[in-house]
Amino acid sequence: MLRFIFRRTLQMIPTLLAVVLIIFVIFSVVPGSFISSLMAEGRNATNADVMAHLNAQFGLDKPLPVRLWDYLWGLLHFDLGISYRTRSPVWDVIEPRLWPSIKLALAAMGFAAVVGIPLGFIAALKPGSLFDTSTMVLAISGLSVPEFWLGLLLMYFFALQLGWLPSFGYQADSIQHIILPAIALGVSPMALLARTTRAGVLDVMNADFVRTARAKGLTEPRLVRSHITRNVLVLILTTLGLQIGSLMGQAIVIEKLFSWPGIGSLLVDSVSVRDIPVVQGTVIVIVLWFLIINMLVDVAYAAIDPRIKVN
Amino acid sequence: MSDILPDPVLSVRDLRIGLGKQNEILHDVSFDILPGETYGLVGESGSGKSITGLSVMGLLKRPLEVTGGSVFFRGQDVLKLGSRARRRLRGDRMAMVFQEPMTALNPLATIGRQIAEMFVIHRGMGWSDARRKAVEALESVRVPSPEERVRSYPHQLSGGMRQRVMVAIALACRPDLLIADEPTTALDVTVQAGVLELIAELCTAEGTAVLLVSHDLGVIANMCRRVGVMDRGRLVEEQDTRALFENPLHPYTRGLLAARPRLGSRTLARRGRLTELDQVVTAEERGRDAPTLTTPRGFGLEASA
Amino acid sequence: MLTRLGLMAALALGTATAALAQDATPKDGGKFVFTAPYGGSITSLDITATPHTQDEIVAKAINRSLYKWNSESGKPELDLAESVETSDDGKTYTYKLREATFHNGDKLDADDLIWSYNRLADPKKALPGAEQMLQIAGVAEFQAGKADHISGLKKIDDRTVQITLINLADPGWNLMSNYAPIYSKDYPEDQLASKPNGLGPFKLANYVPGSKVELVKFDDYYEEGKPHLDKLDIMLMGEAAARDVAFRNGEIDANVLGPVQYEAYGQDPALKDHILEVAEVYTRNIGFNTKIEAFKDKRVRQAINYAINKDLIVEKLLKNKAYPAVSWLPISSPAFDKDAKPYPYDPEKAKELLKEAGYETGLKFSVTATPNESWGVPIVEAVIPMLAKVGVEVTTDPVEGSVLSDKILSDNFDAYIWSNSSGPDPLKYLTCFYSKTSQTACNYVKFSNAEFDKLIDQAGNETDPAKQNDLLRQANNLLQEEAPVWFFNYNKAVMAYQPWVHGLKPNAMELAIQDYEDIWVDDSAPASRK
Amino acid sequence: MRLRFNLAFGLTLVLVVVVAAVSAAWIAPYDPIFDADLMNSEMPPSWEHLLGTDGQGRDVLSRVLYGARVSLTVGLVSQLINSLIGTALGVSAGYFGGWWDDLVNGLTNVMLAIPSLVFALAIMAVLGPGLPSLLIALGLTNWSWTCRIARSSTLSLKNQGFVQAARAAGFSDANIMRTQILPNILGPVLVIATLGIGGAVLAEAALSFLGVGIRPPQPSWGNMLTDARELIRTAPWASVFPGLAIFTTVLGFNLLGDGLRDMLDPHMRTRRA
Repeated sequence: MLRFIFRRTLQMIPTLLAVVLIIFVIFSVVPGSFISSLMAEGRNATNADVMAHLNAQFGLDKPLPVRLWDYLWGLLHFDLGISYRTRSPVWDVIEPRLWPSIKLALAAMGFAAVVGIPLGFIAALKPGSLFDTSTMVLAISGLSVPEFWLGLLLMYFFALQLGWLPSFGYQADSIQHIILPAIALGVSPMALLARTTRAGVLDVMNADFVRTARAKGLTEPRLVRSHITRNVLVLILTTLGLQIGSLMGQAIVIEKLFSWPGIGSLLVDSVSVRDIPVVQGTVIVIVLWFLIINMLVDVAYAAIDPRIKVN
Repeated sequence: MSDILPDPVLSVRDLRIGLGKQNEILHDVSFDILPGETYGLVGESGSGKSITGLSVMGLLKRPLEVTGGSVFFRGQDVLKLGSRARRRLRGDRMAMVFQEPMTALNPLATIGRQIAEMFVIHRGMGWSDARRKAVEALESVRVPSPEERVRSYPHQLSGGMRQRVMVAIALACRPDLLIADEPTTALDVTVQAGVLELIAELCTAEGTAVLLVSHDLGVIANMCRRVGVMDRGRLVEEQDTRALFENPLHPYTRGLLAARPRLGSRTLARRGRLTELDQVVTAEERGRDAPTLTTPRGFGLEASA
Repeated sequence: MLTRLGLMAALALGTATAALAQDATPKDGGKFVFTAPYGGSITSLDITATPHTQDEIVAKAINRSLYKWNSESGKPELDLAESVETSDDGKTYTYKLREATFHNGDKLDADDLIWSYNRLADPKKALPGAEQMLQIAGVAEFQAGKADHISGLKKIDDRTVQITLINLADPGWNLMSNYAPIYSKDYPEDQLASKPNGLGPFKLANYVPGSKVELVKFDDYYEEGKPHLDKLDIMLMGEAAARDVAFRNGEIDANVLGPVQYEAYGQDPALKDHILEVAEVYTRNIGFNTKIEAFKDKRVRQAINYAINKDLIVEKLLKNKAYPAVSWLPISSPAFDKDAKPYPYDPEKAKELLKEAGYETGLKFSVTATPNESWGVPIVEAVIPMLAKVGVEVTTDPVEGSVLSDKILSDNFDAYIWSNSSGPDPLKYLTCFYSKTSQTACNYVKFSNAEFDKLIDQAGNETDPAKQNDLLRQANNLLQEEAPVWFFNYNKAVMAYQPWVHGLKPNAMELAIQDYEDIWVDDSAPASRK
Repeated sequence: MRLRFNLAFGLTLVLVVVVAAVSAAWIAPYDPIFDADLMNSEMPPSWEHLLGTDGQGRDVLSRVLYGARVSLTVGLVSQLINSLIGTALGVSAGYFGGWWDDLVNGLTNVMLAIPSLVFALAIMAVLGPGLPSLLIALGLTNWSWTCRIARSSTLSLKNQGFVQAARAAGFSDANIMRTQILPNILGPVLVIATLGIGGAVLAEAALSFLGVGIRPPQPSWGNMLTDARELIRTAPWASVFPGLAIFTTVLGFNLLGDGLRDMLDPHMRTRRA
């Protein structure tokens, strides 16, 4: 198992390298610069000398290949560079955003799983029923709403009209604050999970071994518990993993809307002021999260499914 | 006649199965199986023999449903039982072995657990006791080194081994009736005989009646004492095995026998299903609403040997 | 028209339209939850490292500068100095510093000031605040590397410091800047961004990057009896719709309003009595790049000013959260001409002018614009059909803020729409249209007019404020006539606040910059604010 | 039952949107850009303006109709690009194998790892807002699933009799890929593309929210929604209708894609029968 994890970790390196390269190239041709963003408000004209000094300080006067080399060399030493904007190490900028982001991703996924999986399960137990049809129409609808629109509606309804929940913000120890953004972010994975679960349960329910289990005289609860659940889990694990893995990147819009101090909003802010080292850093974090989650999913597969060998 | 015969274990009376209420696909099927008897149901694929077996077990899946008739098991009409009582019978008093050993076992559970489950459900044993019984059950179906095998997963076993495991599960609680639905069809020829012998031997030893569903006349001839021939949802003929082979009464049966491959091309017979009977028997001959042609049970058990 | 003139007169005094009830004596204690509305995060807690208003909102609570902006009088006044003496030539100022304590317990002394200003001007550090140091003698040499410190800063004794300037302008305008605060020389520099140490009324308690800054009262703050508040939370919220919900929900105590909310709050009886308005010193405009042939012609530039119904745009899109612009200088500017009238909406006149200039048809240009609702793409969208009616085809070039300034500074645009500082110091901001001012400084449209230059030269050498203002007024009117830009509006900043909040000031420089030490909450505040 | 419903309902919704987009110029009562009457901005729905007017005084109905063009163009073209890239890479990788396969696989993994919204945001930052940029940004960032499916299908098809036979008969590789393999993977690719169209329409809205979408004043549902989000209390119609339009369209394509999948997947079909 450890060897598997080690190997998978090594396999991440080329992917990460490619990501770094792509982002580096894209943002080396992007119009606008951090220096120009200093003046974006149109209020404080910045001294030309200051700008030149800044350029030199960030090494922006060096040719592109040199900058790339410097960056990669730094990465090799786990150094993400210095943020243009805050002039502190990129990691110091990213680190405080990490936990809120993970929390939001997990909360959204928790919501998606707790609602989506049972919905899909129940729908599949009576395929074609009213419940099934309405659940599935609801699921497809959930996949069809623009996220920020949904977030805004939730905000107006639950925070303002009903006054049940705070509308924005982050509180380290507050569950209330995470509810609305988690729901807004979780609706689409919830819908996906409901559909995948339903399809998975139908698949398993129609499997021969379930007929065998019935022929053995199992009660329905025992049948579901000891034969269906695990097999369905195997089928939805991929969806589950892919969703958790990509949630950190998908959260951009919701994080911005709800003033959530996560990686996504940091990314958007950094793009808009052209704080390229932070952009690089956040993308690396987002991609790493995806890769690590996927590795964990594979490990989980190996743990659940004896047919899969990790080595 | 029934007064000189023992009470049947299973008595199917005018069983009708439909796709919903309208489309009847099984028409008034009736037959009896005596204790310890091996009864064969033969016919083309789609003739309704498998769903007959499933309906006895109560495993018909929507939209299939029983629309009429009765199924007496040990004198009791199981169709009138509640689902709870019916479930209690399943696995305990009547058991089933399916065609596809590759998929009939839960891929994520050890076979030991899957066998042990029978003792837990029906005998109320703890898991550790049940597991010990599972080793015995595996041993009885002649799976080598059963202590190790109980820890194996289905994918680690060959098809023949898996079917032996299925037999072990089915016979774990010593049922009164075993329904074997094409138990060897998916197996290699070389292991077919072994599995069939195993079923015959264990059932004879315990006095278990067997309903053997097969399209393979060879298997039927070797295993069964009495045979029912099904065609398009009807039981067209029922005779003792020897009588059937010697003197088929129904044109369809004659066609079936005629379509049987000649000696020496047995491998082909296994592959090619009996699907082109229309060329041998005309639709007219096969008839529509005729009653089952039947001869009374003969005595003596030589046919089952 | 009459009412508007009356309104303007009131505004010319530099006061707000909404009177704040300052009836009771301030009450100590409690908590105020403020918002920093210009984005979802701040750059740094070290204000010297950033030029953004968003950061200034936080820095105002933590730091103090030598001067401060008095929003009531509209002038800079001494803050960290008790007194100042000016030399006879008007270029040397001697300050007697106050007794003040930094958050870490250090006492303010002359060395702190000298160290802070040297640091700001240090070219190796490349700090935006260097801009504010340029007036001090010796900074140029220091920045060029010819000196290792600023020669114009001299310590007389621990509490006395002497600053020599290169010109006669009041140094208060530069040294009041919140971007040029006084730091403690003994405090480790690398801590400034995470654990700021200032002289301000509040000290940092907790910072959640991308979310909020929590501050607590600094007990040793130098002003007696201030601050009133025990706690100050600043929420970082860029999304206006979200701020609106939060304010109505009572989660934040003050909300800088956009046009839509300005209208809605004004109509809401529960909210309309607690709105603070001020004419800010920003002029929104569409600048015409004179590298485009047509824009070299004054008639074309005037025609565009005639062709756009700016009153309607201000009314409908900005919901009257702005004052239609006359010329460059804002209403509150001392050089603003109260008799000048803005370009009227006159499409016929515009057509005529365009015909004269030879652009009856075929004039086509794009406007580079950010998404800003008050001076961005939505305004251009409204302009497009209006200009289409006089035969001018306009397209949008939507960009982010950093790209807008980049394009303008690199002369890569036809026209832009922007919001630029135009006060409070009229000379400084009119100099932006001086022909020798470079495009990268602030003459973005490369305006060049000999007559205008002459007026600015004269004003620069004039020491009598009244005469100087008169010259600047003439320059400003000339600018209107020349129309180097489409004069759109002067911002009206609006802030809504909860009824229990007192002490907010109508700051014309930037309404979101408040003197936190004067804010207090009364007994009607909910429990969460006590 | 569900199969028919999905397919029929989805197809109906999509057709409605297509018709709206194609005939926008004829059925829209006003010009979506130039008929802006600021005097009558934020007017509620009336006979004159069936869906009301927006903050700029433009007819919401006309803009929703014209917006359908943009949204459909974005959805269809970007998915077409994605499908072409994904199919070309997937089929060639599966067919030729070797280093090319490794390379494509690696690239696919990279594309999967970078969230497409992040990638699209970066591309939009480079190209600037506008329809062409949007088509490129969304067209280059969402082909990994198509590629995976195409590759795995090709791998299994490659060893089947008819492909082997074609190879034995001396057909060229290109010919085999075109005539033998492509027709067999068109189904799944079509399903992914259909579902992807809905995703692209949503992505357009998200990018608009982040400030990089269609170049105003051209109407797109995303920027209509974004522009009107603050009017949600005072002029809800200005955001509700473009929101509904997005919802309807995406729902339509999702249902259609679902229906197509059920229809094309023989495994599912037999189970339902």
